[in-house]
Amino acid sequence: MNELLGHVNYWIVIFLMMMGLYMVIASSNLIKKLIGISVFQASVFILYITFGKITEGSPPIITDNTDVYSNPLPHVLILTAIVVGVATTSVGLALIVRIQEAYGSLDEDDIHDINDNDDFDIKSRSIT
Amino acid sequence: MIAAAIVALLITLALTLIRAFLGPNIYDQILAVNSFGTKTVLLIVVGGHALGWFSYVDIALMYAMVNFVGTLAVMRFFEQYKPQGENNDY
Amino acid sequence: MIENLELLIDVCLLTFLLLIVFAAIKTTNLFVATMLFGIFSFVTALLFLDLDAVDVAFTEAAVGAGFTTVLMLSALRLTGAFENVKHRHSVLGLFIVVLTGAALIYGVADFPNMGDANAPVHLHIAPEYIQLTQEKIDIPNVVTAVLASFRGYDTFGETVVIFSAGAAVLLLLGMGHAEPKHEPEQNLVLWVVVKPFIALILIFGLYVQFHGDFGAGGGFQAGVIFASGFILYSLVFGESYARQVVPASILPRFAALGVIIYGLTGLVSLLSDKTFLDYNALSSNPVSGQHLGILLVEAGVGLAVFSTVLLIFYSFSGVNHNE
Amino acid sequence: MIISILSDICLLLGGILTLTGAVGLLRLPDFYSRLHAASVTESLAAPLLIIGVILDTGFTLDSAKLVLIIVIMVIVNPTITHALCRAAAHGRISPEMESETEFSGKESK
Repeated sequence: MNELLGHVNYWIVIFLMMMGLYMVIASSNLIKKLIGISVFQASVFILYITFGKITEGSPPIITDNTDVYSNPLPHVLILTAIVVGVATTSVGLALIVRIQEAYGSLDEDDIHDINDNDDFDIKSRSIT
Repeated sequence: MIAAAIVALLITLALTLIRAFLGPNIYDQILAVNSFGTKTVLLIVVGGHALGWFSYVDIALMYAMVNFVGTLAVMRFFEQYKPQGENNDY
Repeated sequence: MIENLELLIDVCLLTFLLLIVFAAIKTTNLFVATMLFGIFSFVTALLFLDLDAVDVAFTEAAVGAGFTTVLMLSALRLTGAFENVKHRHSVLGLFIVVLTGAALIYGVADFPNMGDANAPVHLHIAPEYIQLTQEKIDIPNVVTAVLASFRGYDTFGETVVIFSAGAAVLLLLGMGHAEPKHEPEQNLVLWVVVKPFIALILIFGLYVQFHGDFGAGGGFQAGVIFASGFILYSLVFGESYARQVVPASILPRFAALGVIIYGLTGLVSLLSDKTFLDYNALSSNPVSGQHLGILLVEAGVGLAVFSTVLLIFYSFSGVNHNE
Repeated sequence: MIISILSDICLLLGGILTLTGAVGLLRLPDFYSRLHAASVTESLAAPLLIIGVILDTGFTLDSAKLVLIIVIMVIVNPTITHALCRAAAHGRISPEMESETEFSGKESK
């Protein structure tokens, strides 16, 4: 029972991660893919924070009441990773907006079809 | 008693989530998402007090603000978006 | 009792996360998917709080739930919110995902139990950081100490990454400009409520910026909170008014200024024969030097994050003419 | 002693109210009645729950911030409700009249 409860976080995090991966693989819409990547990313964050937790421990802010602190190192890593994650997401979204302007579609299959067509000229498709 | 309040809030969150999934139209979903946000603020306050989370009040304050901004953003961009998507079934 | 409650909240929140992601996979309306991602971030932040990571919860709530949602929504306005109906359910994809998941679950079996104080991660370096923070830096928040002082290099790198992300978005989309016909409708109730609310958000941002040494908070969070005050202004009163308050053209300079403040703090210590970003050089007393260094560095981070976030918002919400 | 009993009563009432609100949000037939159920209960339940916590903490800096949270929620909830209702009315969502449904129990848009 103890073993089960000790690992339940990891298992659910892996389920989440795989759902994010499935979103990236299976949906052909680029924004949906980006949401999938973000879900994957968030589940990695949860995994790291789960590592840092110590039972009976308090947050790594020094007080007189306790001597047991949770591990601060994963917190630092994930704190910056979240901000960098949103920065990369915004670059991805900007790319998606440009793709939409150039191709008129966000569907991966449509974009491949248009690319296979030799007559296609990206500049002429740009939306004003 | 505080444990009962926490359990009630968790059940509330679950019920609100069901409404957010079911719809049936987008306004219902916006309402449910906003309601979910306020219930999380309450859960942070009550849970934070019961479990002794550090500086939970700051985070609850921040959640209340972010929830407001987020809901307004949803409504604003939805209104802006609508004219182009006239043929959808809202 | 307390332990059980903590575990109950933990498991409930993880289940909510699974349900939310499942619903996000099922829906074809991208607006709904984005909103669901917003509450996904909310629940994640709550989970971080439950797992003792106060600072991370703060960041996730400000950045993930607040800014990412706004960003995705404003991108959807430019691209359209409906997924193609021929949304495919890839059998091969499902197979790959199940296989990867099974491998990972097999790998996880060897992990130490959650909360085990003797797990290998907790034995090295983390106790030293906690001890050194008490001895050499003397601020209560270990996370801020590690972030700004012990691992100042990493944080400098991350600030530069954020700056370059802002530059990339600027190159791709341009600054944009406000379009009068897209202005929000006049809603008196909203105007009256939002005005004092913005002041509250800005004060709270300053509090988070300067309270980061003692409690949860710091430059990253404060920058985003500060920016979200202006984002709120732009949402309610209109883009063109927001651009009068904070002109878009000064934002790239502010972002660069933030990075430069960080870098210069490092250079000062380099010039006085210490290593880069060793704040002991900043004052005759090492401890107060550390305090000063952390304050400066956090200010640089806050400025850079604030201007980059607002810049990205302007780029997405403005109207762009590429020709 | 009395304060702790009062705090318990507040927490209990708040919990019951949030539950009722959620059940209303789930069960009521059309958008406007659901909005009503959610917003009204929320505006009362939030202060009750937070007052319950304040009574338990005593008067510290934290309780001042909690009072601020109450103020924010009491102001923000009706505002959001108002804006949402207005948006829905502009979005051609019409309330469901009794004559149309006749307690069919069916949900309509």
